[in-house]
Amino acid sequence: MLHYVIKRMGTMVLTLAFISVIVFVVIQLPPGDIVTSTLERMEASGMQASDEYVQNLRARYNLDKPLYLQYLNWIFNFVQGDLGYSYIYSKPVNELVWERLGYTLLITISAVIFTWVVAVPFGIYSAVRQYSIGDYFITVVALIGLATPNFLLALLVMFFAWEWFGISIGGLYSMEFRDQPFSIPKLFDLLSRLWIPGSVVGMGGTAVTMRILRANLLDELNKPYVVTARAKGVKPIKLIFKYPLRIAINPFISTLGLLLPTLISGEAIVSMVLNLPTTGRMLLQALLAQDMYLAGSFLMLLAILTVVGMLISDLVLAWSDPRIRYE
Amino acid sequence: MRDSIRKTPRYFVAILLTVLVGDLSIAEEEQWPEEWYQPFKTASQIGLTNFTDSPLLHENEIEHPNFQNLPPVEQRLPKDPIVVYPLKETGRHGGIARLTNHDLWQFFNWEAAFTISADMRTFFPNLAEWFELSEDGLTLTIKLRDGIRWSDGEPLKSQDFAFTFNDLWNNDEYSPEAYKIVDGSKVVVVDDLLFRYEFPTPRPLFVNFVAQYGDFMIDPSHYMKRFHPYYTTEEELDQRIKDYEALNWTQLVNDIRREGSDDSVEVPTLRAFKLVERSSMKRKYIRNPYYPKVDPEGRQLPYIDQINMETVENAEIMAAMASTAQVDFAAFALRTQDIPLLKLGERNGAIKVHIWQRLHSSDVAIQPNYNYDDERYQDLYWDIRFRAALSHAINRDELNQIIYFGRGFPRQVTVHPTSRFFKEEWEKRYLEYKPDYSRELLDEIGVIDLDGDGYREFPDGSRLTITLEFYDFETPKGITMELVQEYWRQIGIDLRLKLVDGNLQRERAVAGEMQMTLWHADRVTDVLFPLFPDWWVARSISWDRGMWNDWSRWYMKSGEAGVEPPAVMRQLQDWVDEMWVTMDEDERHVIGQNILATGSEYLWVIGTIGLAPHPVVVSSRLKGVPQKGIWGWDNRWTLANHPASWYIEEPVR
Amino acid sequence: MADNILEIRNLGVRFKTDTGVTNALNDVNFDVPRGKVTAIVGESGSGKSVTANCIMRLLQPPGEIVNGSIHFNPSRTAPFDVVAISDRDPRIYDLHGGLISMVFQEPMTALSPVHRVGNQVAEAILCHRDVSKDAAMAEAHDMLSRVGIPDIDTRIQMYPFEFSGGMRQRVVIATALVCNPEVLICDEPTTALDVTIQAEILTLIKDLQEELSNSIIFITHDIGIVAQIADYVVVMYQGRVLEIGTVRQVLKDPLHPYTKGLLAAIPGNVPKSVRLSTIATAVGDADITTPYPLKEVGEGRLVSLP
Amino acid sequence: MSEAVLERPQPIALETPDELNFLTPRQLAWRRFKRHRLALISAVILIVMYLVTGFAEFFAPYATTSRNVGAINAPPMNVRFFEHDGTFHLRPFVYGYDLHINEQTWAREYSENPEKIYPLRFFARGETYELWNLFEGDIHFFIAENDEGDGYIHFLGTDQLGRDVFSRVIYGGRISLSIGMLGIGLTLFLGVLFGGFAGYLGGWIDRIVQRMIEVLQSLPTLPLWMALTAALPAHWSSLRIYFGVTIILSLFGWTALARQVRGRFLALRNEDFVIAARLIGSGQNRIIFKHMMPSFLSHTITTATLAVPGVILGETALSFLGIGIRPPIVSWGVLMEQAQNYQVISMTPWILYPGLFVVIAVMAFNILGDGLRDAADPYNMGGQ
Repeated sequence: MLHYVIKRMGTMVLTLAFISVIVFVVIQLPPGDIVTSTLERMEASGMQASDEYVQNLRARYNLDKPLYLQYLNWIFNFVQGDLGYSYIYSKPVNELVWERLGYTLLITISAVIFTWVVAVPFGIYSAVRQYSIGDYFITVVALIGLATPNFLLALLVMFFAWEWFGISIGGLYSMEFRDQPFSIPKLFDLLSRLWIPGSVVGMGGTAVTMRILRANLLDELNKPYVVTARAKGVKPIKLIFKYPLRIAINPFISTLGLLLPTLISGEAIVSMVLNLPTTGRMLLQALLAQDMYLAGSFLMLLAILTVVGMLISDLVLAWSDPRIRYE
Repeated sequence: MRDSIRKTPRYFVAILLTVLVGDLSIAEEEQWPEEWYQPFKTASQIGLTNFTDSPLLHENEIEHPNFQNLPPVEQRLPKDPIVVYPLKETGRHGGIARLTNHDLWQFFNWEAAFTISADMRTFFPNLAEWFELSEDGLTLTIKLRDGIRWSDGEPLKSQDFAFTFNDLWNNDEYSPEAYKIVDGSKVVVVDDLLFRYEFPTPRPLFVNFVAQYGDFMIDPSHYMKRFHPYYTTEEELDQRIKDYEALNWTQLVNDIRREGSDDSVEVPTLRAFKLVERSSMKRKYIRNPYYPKVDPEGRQLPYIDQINMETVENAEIMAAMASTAQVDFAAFALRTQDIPLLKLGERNGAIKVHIWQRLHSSDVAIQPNYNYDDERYQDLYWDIRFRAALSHAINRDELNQIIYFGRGFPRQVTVHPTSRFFKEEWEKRYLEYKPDYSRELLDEIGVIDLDGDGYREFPDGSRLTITLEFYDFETPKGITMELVQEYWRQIGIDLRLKLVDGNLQRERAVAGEMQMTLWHADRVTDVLFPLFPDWWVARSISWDRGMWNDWSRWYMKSGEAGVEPPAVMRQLQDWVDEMWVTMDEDERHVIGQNILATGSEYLWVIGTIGLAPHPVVVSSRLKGVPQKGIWGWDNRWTLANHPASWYIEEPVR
Repeated sequence: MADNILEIRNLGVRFKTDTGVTNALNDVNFDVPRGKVTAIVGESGSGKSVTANCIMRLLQPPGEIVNGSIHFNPSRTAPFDVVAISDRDPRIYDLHGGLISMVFQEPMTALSPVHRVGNQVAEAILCHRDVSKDAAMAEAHDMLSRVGIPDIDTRIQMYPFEFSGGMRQRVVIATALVCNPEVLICDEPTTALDVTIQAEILTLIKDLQEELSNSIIFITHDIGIVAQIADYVVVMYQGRVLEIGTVRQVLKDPLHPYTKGLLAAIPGNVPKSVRLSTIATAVGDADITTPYPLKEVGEGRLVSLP
Repeated sequence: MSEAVLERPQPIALETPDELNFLTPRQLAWRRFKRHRLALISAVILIVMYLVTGFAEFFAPYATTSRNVGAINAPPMNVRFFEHDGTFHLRPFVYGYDLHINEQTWAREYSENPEKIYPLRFFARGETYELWNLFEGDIHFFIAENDEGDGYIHFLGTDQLGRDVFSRVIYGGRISLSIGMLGIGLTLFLGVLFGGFAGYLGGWIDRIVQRMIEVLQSLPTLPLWMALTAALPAHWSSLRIYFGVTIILSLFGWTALARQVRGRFLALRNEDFVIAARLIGSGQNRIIFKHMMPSFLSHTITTATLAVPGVILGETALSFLGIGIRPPIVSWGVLMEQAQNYQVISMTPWILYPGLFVVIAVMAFNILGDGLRDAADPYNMGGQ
């Protein structure tokens, strides 16, 4: 197991290295940089920046170096926790991203929990009672859930909450708690509201995992070892839980890992619709304003979140499926 | 005293009417108090001697140095407190107002040396007791009211004005390029309460500047000096910069002044509310315990105890928040199209939707970039027939119907009707919808659809496309441009729209990189038009304009940089110079009208709909906000309505 | 008649699908004598496994038993008709693994990949007897040693994929025998194994049968194995029984043309030149498809001929 | 991930042997596909959608930019056969709107005007158009017009500029659906290219491609799409933006396909008939194209079909955020941009209709892909 963990961590670092290159390239794509924009502003106000000044400025942001050195510098600082400087907010990126990233994580986790809590029982039901009315109903709901864009779902949830209950569900806290300092009741309030973004973000993934679980379970149900177990005299309920489910859950776990990018993507857009203080809106703003350190940090941190999430899911999988850790 | 007694029966009737008939009948008759059109009275003038303050300051422990060991209210108020007359009846202390970042500025009650009358033409002393412009226009002398204090109890002094003006605005590092109105001037302190601005050339319009912009011209020097290299050692300063992770001292000072830094919580203020807590998503303000204004019954203002501000990045949802009464005051980020939605929210009684009028001469002022780095565009834009063709192709009546419920006014960009400079003919020029005429004009210029794809080509045969980049905020810009795009398509102009973020707009406008851009045309009243006639003359570079940066630069650098503008523009620039220095009111009037007339003839920018309805949403518990008002930057939106006199009925707790 | 532990009478099974109905078993009749090895021989699709599944009540939809009976006469409990009891009858669970066990063709997939070997063997005990987990593990340990697993103390904690095919089949056999069933059904238990391993497993089954003296139904298509292991032979073809007899009778003196063909197709029984001869060529023109009822031609010797 | 989603019907237990013998794999696949009724329906729906949006100029009664100024944010119309007083018309008709702007609420209130009866006319002359910018015409599938030549029909209502939502949904579908197709074409190309090379050549190429796939699959796509689309130059025409968005969407989408192609290649490499082909001396290309290609083409098509929804949803999300397709070109996402908050929806719920079509199209693709997978895979009953 330890060997597997080390191997898997190594892969993760390598993956992250690749990703950091991609992110760096992406944030370099828009024309202009912080120095050209500073200079433009200076020139516009009639100042002639001396060559020395320009060079100093470029040196400060390492823009005088070749691109690969800029990259190395960026990633080196990034690893050390220096995320750079956001020039639209005139603040270190560090001050801006962490709280938001925390909420993103919170919502993504609640989406994962939602996915599990819904997908497992309904997936089992659907497989065991294949072709029953319930199975068809679940299938249809899942198909619709899968086909509905996240933001549309978020809009609809908000809309119906408003139409039917007259409540406004934007934001992470209810009205009376918005201005309160953090406290236990406020935490409960947060938790009681989290399920909305959580379920909206998790909906598509839930549909996917439910169908996968069902398909896996159906496959497994016909496997010889199930018949063996039945022939051994294992009773039906135990039979499903101990054997096919136990095995069907493995691809399911890896699916959850693969779902993470989707969930985080979904979170980005859903939080914009629901006006949650997470990464989505600020990332969009940073991208539109070409604030490259801010945008780059968000992209990179979201990628790290995803990759670490996948790592965890792989480790859980290895723990659950001996075949993997013995490979 | 006499005034308030005289008023009492009227208030009584008003209240009675409210009870009997409901609000609507009042809405018809609501008048702004006469006092809003007059210089402030003081307590002694109306015989006020007893003053009260909010129980909050006695009953609650507020964890902020400014609120510790407060002396009694009489000692916190100036020697002769300023009296503010509320819209109708006087209010009561208490309550927490919920706001978003968008509407904070409308709630602050900015405090400058002078203030603007409700008529948007005249200026009154505010923090100043009196001011006097010398006859030669070379000095502006200001006497401060005695005993005004910062929120930390320190007295307001002439030195606070001197600090901002001499040490920041005239510091090459802090302001690489000083405002032209500031250039070469300085503050001379006579004593703690008396000082004067001294100018190298006559600056009569400096009064307008102080009245509109003056709140940015004062800093608590006793506090701010610690961040300034003149007053602190290099090591200390470097350490502070490090502590705040700032780039340099100018940025640090800037952040603090904009409340963008954690340290801003410590900085004393003159405004009605003092920032006491700040995070990236939230801010908390408490009433300024040293605020120098009182109501006619001696209550220290503001009425409201506290503001809780929440950052809402997505301006789109402001309408939703406002209509569900999640905030007590919302207006800045609301759009005309939102009105029915807001009115829907009004039905359940939690909010009131007031319809104000924007002072913007046009909600969308389309600006061709005359200095765009491509001669084909320069030539085309410079041709008045081209601009006329674009303008005549816009169906403004349809725009008005679709976006403004028919309640806006099709207008070109000229001054506000309240202005002394106003002439009706200027707003009507090139206004009619005549697409056929537009096509004729374009054919005449030689931009013709050569390849038959429905879009015109440049005379040299290359494809004519216009990319218009803009920041869709405040007024209905996006929806207007979507329609304009279609109108122009019908005359064969391929307009491409690109939404940009505010910061990118700034960057690209200032760099002059946009082929075309737009903003709404404010700075059109007598407060700001003579000072900043930017829609008609190339004289400065800013983020909301992308028309003529090279010409402006030429003007700003007296011909040493930029590109020499055409003769007519040089004439206009000369006129502006004259308008700025003349001490003769009539001459200024003539020059101003010349500028506007030329602007009207040349159609520098293309207007659409102006003086449009603007929704101002007020929660039903917030009182004192007028039902009709003039909305815009020129009059600082609400300044004439004294936000400090707004109050919350039935304050929480 | 002799002491039969199973008597299968007129067993009919059909599969109902969208495309139509297929009769998988038609009027199958044979007996399984107690304490003996009965081999069912036939090619793929002849109904051997379906028959086994019927005996175990493991037949899954869309397959269904349409008629007939399987009279089970165990020594430990009262006799009953396997076909007649309902799905919820607790006797089903006695049947599964307790009274009758089954060894499957694919040792690779017949064991759960995610459970340890010992656990899987012991589970059979826990299903049928009220003993502690430890006791069950001890018995599993014992049983695994009897089927010849070396180094059991470590192996018992291992996962099936760490075992070779032969070892896995030993585990499957251990699982099947751990509750000492009265009938052991071996459904082609050696087909998936190497030839050398095949022999070992066959020997193991034979030895254990002698030791435990239970009855075995041995399903195979390999006549050679039949000769090695069986006492009685049942020949099946297309869901019908064609011939029944002792192993000596059937192999030495086949009566049905199909059986003759089957024997002729065994490699080595014919000259090298016709090595690729098939059942079909061996059967030649003889009619093997007409479903004649079985007729008795001697003591326990039946054949489906006109 | 997404390909393992849908229902696969129970394998057909027994075919009569002779039938099996005479069917080619293609016939077999078709037989199986026909049996998947939902997939068949989905295919029909999609064909209709592509046809209608392909001939949008004909099927849409109005152009995307045509405005009915008298009907801003007007609600959907009912198509009727009976007048209010019960008079029956054989030809269906709609009632025109009566607009009243409420002085109190500023709301545009629409009511049916029983005086204004606009009968539907099929294959009638209406607005002129240029089909695909090539053929001029003015015949529309239907319009509503009375004998005086007045009339309009908005049976999905109008938007804030008075444009017909139904027409815009059709034109928007043209963009959204074609982006799905185009994007998948690119995805297919990239996937087969990378997957094929990796699977067939193996070795270090395989390892690099594998790593690339892993990296791309662990990236949250939407933020990256956002980053890339936000970087598309301002001066690009809407059409170029359209292609740009398409390319960006497929840039990250090819991984699943490449994985599958690689897997098939690896498996096929060792399959008997390929080895046989190699033994008899077929050249490499010949091996790939003659023997290996057909065998996994069906799987590839299936995976591709199941990947279309991702592209459609991606476009929709980006356009909804205002950074995807730009007006005047409309897509389903662009159409929903207006619906940024729930109260706009509560006032004009019909502007969400494009969303309904997104859901239908995506569902249809999912079900169709599922049906195709079952059909393509007659022997492999279980497993992924």
